[in-house]
Amino acid sequence: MLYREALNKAYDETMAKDENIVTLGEDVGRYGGSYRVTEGLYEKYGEKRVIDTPIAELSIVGNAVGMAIGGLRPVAEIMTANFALLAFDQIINHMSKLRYMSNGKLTLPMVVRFPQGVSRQLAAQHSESYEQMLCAVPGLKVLAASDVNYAYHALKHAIMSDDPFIFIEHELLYNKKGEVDTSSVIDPFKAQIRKEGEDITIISYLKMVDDVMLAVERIEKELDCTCEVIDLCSLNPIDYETLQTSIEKSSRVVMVEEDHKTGGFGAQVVAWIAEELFYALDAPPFRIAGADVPIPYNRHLELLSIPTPDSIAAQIIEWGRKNDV
Amino acid sequence: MLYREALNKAYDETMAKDENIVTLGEDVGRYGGSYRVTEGLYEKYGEKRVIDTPIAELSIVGNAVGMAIGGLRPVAEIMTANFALLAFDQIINHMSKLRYMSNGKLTLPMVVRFPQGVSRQLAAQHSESYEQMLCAVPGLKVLAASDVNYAYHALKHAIMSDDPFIFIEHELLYNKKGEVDTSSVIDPFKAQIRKEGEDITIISYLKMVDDVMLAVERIEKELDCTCEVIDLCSLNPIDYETLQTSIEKSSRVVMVEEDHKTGGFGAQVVAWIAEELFYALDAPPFRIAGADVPIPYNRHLELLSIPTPDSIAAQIIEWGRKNDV
Amino acid sequence: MDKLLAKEIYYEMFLGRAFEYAAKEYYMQGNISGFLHLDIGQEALSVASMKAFAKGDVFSTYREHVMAIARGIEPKYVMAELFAKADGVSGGKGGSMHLFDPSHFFYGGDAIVGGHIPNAVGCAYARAYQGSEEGVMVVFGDGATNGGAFFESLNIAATQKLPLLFLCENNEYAIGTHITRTAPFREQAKKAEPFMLTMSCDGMDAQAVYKSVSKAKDLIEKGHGPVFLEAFTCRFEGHSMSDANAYRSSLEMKHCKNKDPLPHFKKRLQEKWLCSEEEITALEQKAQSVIEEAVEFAKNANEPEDKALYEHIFVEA
Amino acid sequence: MDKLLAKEIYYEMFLGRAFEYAAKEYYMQGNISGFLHLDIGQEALSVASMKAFAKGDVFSTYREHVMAIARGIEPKYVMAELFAKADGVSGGKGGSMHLFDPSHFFYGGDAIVGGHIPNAVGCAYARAYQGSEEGVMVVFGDGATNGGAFFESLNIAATQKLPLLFLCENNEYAIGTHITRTAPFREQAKKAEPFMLTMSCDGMDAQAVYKSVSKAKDLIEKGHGPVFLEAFTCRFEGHSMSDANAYRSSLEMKHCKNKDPLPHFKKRLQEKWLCSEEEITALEQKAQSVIEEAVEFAKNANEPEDKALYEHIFVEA
Ligand SMILES: Cc1ncc(C[n+]2csc(CCOP(=O)(O)OP(=O)(O)O)c2C)c(N)n1
Ligand SMILES: Cc1ncc(C[n+]2csc(CCOP(=O)(O)OP(=O)(O)O)c2C)c(N)n1
Ligand SMILES: [Mg+2]
Ligand SMILES: [Mg+2]
Repeated sequence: MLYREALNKAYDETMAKDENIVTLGEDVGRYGGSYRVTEGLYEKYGEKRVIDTPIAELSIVGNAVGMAIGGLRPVAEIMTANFALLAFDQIINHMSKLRYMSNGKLTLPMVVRFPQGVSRQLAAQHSESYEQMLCAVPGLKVLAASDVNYAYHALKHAIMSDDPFIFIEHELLYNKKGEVDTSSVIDPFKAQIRKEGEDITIISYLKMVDDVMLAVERIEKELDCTCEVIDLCSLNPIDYETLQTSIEKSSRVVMVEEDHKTGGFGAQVVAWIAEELFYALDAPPFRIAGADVPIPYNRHLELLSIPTPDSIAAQIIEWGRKNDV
Repeated sequence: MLYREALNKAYDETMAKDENIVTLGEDVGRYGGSYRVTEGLYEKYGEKRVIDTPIAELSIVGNAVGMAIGGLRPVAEIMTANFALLAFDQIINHMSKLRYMSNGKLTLPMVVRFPQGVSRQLAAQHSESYEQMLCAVPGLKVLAASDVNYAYHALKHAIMSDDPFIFIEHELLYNKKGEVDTSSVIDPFKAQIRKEGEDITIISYLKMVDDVMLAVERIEKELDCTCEVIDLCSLNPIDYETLQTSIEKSSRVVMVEEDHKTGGFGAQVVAWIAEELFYALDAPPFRIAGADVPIPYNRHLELLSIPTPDSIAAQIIEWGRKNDV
Repeated sequence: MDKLLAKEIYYEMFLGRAFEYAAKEYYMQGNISGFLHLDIGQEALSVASMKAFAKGDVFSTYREHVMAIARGIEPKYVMAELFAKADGVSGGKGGSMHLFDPSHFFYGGDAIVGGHIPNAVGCAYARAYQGSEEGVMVVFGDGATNGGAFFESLNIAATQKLPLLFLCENNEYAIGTHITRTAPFREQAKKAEPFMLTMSCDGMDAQAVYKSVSKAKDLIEKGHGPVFLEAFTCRFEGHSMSDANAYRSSLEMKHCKNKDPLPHFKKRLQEKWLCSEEEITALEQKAQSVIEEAVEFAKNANEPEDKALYEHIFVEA
Repeated sequence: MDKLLAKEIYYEMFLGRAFEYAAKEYYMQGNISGFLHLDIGQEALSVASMKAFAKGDVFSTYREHVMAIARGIEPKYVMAELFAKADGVSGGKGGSMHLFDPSHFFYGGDAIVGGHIPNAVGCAYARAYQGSEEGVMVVFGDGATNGGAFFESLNIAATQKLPLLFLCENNEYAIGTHITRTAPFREQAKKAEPFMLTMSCDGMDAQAVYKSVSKAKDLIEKGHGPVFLEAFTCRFEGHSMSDANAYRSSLEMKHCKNKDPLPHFKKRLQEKWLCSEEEITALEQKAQSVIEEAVEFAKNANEPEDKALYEHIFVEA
């Protein structure tokens, strides 16, 4: 099954069970969704539940908030993360705060989904990552789906939960293949160990997890060590426990993320580690992240602006040599 | 002179010299500005240069971008940081990227000013801080004015620069008193050492600098040490050099900020320190920040949600004892 | 409108004004803080619209005390909220600008100008989807009609033919800036004309407001699609307690106060519904004592506990 | 419109289409990537509007290759941009959606639907402030008229009486969604009616576009305030190269292509301006060879150097 099909399955199964669940967004209905995530839902659930909206992101999220207040369980799709900026007022001033400001009288069971990240030459207005901003907002739960099974389970969880969720996808993952295990549910807030190892803990999420996995063999060979690769999965809350266990074992940590390094999401993870696990570390923590530039159109520059399996391997090897791994 | 008067003086002196400078925002004209920063400018420079806008923050910034393209030097005021969320598309997709996307063909000499932070019981939709988000955006320079002299010089610099600036003020600082030294200019990108010391480097910015200064005596007495207090002033770029010199001397660092701890701006500073100055540290770095909650209206809860001189002192003393300061 | 209702409306306008004066007093004494936006002068609009729209959901702004009370939320819980007490409608965490009570279908206090309008659109969508008999009313000021959120909402509500009543309180000012400086005309209903039926009424006249809102409610609930109603009104105080109101001349203020809805409606009570001076005095006294009790309640109510800081962010841990 | 201009318009429409077909070809061959939005079918609108608005500033969208060329930017620099080369108008860093050339007063390619409209408003403000004789034109699709940025701009431009021409390219679609599903009517000019003079024209007819844009330009520059012009048009391809165009029936496409502006205008060239077959063929051949040269140029142009990654973020270090 493809990642986008797993998401579609999560929609389908939840919508079949609960008719309060509706979805809304640009081209999600008749068109089937620009990344085909909502394909077939319009035909199956009708235009009242699969709602084609105007190009009005503020309203997409703002209406979803109102639907949730009115008793529905909306799932909003924003076509690309950059456009979500138009809805930041609704996400941050309303979606994340109404429950608290009302002292729990309002409940907002809703999800805002969007793809993000550097795809292929979509340039600066279509290539960004905003988890660093959204994870700084109390009142939102933020999940980032890096594989097929997680995508399915986590989206289902988010749709069925009574809390407001941001659900981040990556544009390059939609056609990723994998199995969905429906025999058991998973805890979407738990980080997943993608590969066990002893000497370096590599933390990542979303598409970068795949790139790290592609880099690991070379790193292990060149540094003669083993790496533990952790997929954070939930970006807020962060499963610090899993990180701690791994870092206490390895004593060394690398954080790999795609977004710009300055102010990036990884800073929060590294800051926490520096504060809480300082005495467990044998080497300085190390962040590998995107360059502090808007994303350029040219493919070569674009690839220079973000981590790649090669650059991840090269940087970790260099860092490892410098720090006696 | 008051902080707001220093800002007003920066406006006045630059506007008198260059008629391309215009300012726009809600109530900035006839009304004189909701925090009186633009007082008197309307009378002096007229309604074409001091422009009362509708309540349309997206347009305030979006129009400023267009004015800058058209050859003016706009200074936009957003009444309160929370409302700037409505302009995040313009700030992030346009203001920060147009120069880069046009390969330098467009120049955007513009400033977006706003007050932020916890004032007094203004509740969740009027009390936030967004430097953590704006400093994650390549293409913006971000200054935070914590005192009168800096406010004057830094705003003048931002207005006269050809680059796009975010200029952050704090609602509780507008009536702060101080002297403006017009005999020399200052480099707005340089961090300022507010107090020298040997044993602990305390980094802060904006209003928290004052709160740290109020806490320092108690900390020094109880821990029998001296503290160096650094005001970052420029949040992007960060003057890492000044931080490094201080931390290499003190070997211990505390970061104090008002915004929510998770994903807060301080994470970037602490992550950088952990990566670059790891071997210089004798104790884990320590962040003191706001709670991860929307800001409540009740005064007691509100004060519990942010650092205060007392809580700063108490936390640093506790951390110091635990880490053998 | 029968006598009973007329008396009720007068009572609630009087109650609302007494509430606002009390709020002002306790703001000055320091029991209330933050931004406090008084509704004085606009009570006809706030009360009569709520009476006409007695059922259905209401989304309002930061200037919502009187509406909240007219909706049926007891004044003491509103006052306790202003006093930041745990017994306030929002547990002391929302304050004056954030009064919420879903049990009264009141999702009051949004403090982002125009920000609640898309929420009301979404709620109207939910009501249509659920086949509810009631519609939704969203209240906002003239200043909000210049923002993108408002326009997107007109367009979506019209496209989807939602049961939504847009009620614009046109008091001609957004803080200190007059509407004619930020919009090309005085009547903001014009902006809605391409999208839906528009109506207007004298917002200082409770009867006119009641009639117009009733008619509009009927239309939206009979499947006519959204309706825009503009009510012209006037606030007597500054924008909030932080505003000195210096931008309005004493002449303008005099003109404004001549339209005071309370004496106006009181006169009608006497002339049209033949209320006696005693009946009216009884109402006024009752209102006064309700507000006094509300203040007492608020003063004596409990402060939130420290742990409230971390409560009610999420449903699930 | 005289014969010279008519020939020029035909030439540029033909040039534009040849450019787009070449872009399509090299996209399929992998030389061009990202989102590529072709203007095929809409050339009359793109070319004639630029000819009529020859001076003044133009702000456009991501579907702007033909406009950029008609504005006077040489096709080779546009093609080189699509090929992501250093010699492209935006140094290879912008790509198809981000063509900028201030020397031609073209601030083309914004890829946030509606996001450039407030920028155009600001620029019009600057021009009015500077006492410029030229106004500003902002081009956007029907889909953009549902967004808040558009409405805020109508309101501000009207309030400030700015020299701004709103040109709406109504091709009835926003990607795969028909305008009637997201707005309550087909004619988006209705939304502007409360604010300003509105006009409409057949966007498939270069002469009609030229006439309407000229008239609107004249009005805005004579102090009449902003004008809204809606041009009805039709795109022949999918929304971008990533869109299979499956939502339009072959009948709809046939109807659409029957309005092809090129043969239509060619016929008029022959009938009204008595152009000979040879004259026309010469224009077409010239256009073809310009595009061939543009492709050659783009192929052979230099890649940006690595250091370009960090260049032109700021003016000051
Ligand atoms: C998005 C946003 N921008 C600015 C403000 C600051 N502000 C609060 S009320 C107000 C004026 C609103 O005027 P209007 O809508 O006419 O309502 P009124 O207060 O007159 O009832 C402004 C500018 C805000 N709260 N939200
Ligand atoms: C704010 C925003 N939302 C969504 C998109 C994705 N998107 C790109 S073009 C488009 C359709 C635009 O339609 P229209 O304005 O009619 O222009 P057309 O492409 O038909 O010329 C959409 C939804 C975007 N680029 N920006
Ligand atoms: Mg008003
Ligand atoms: Mg279109």
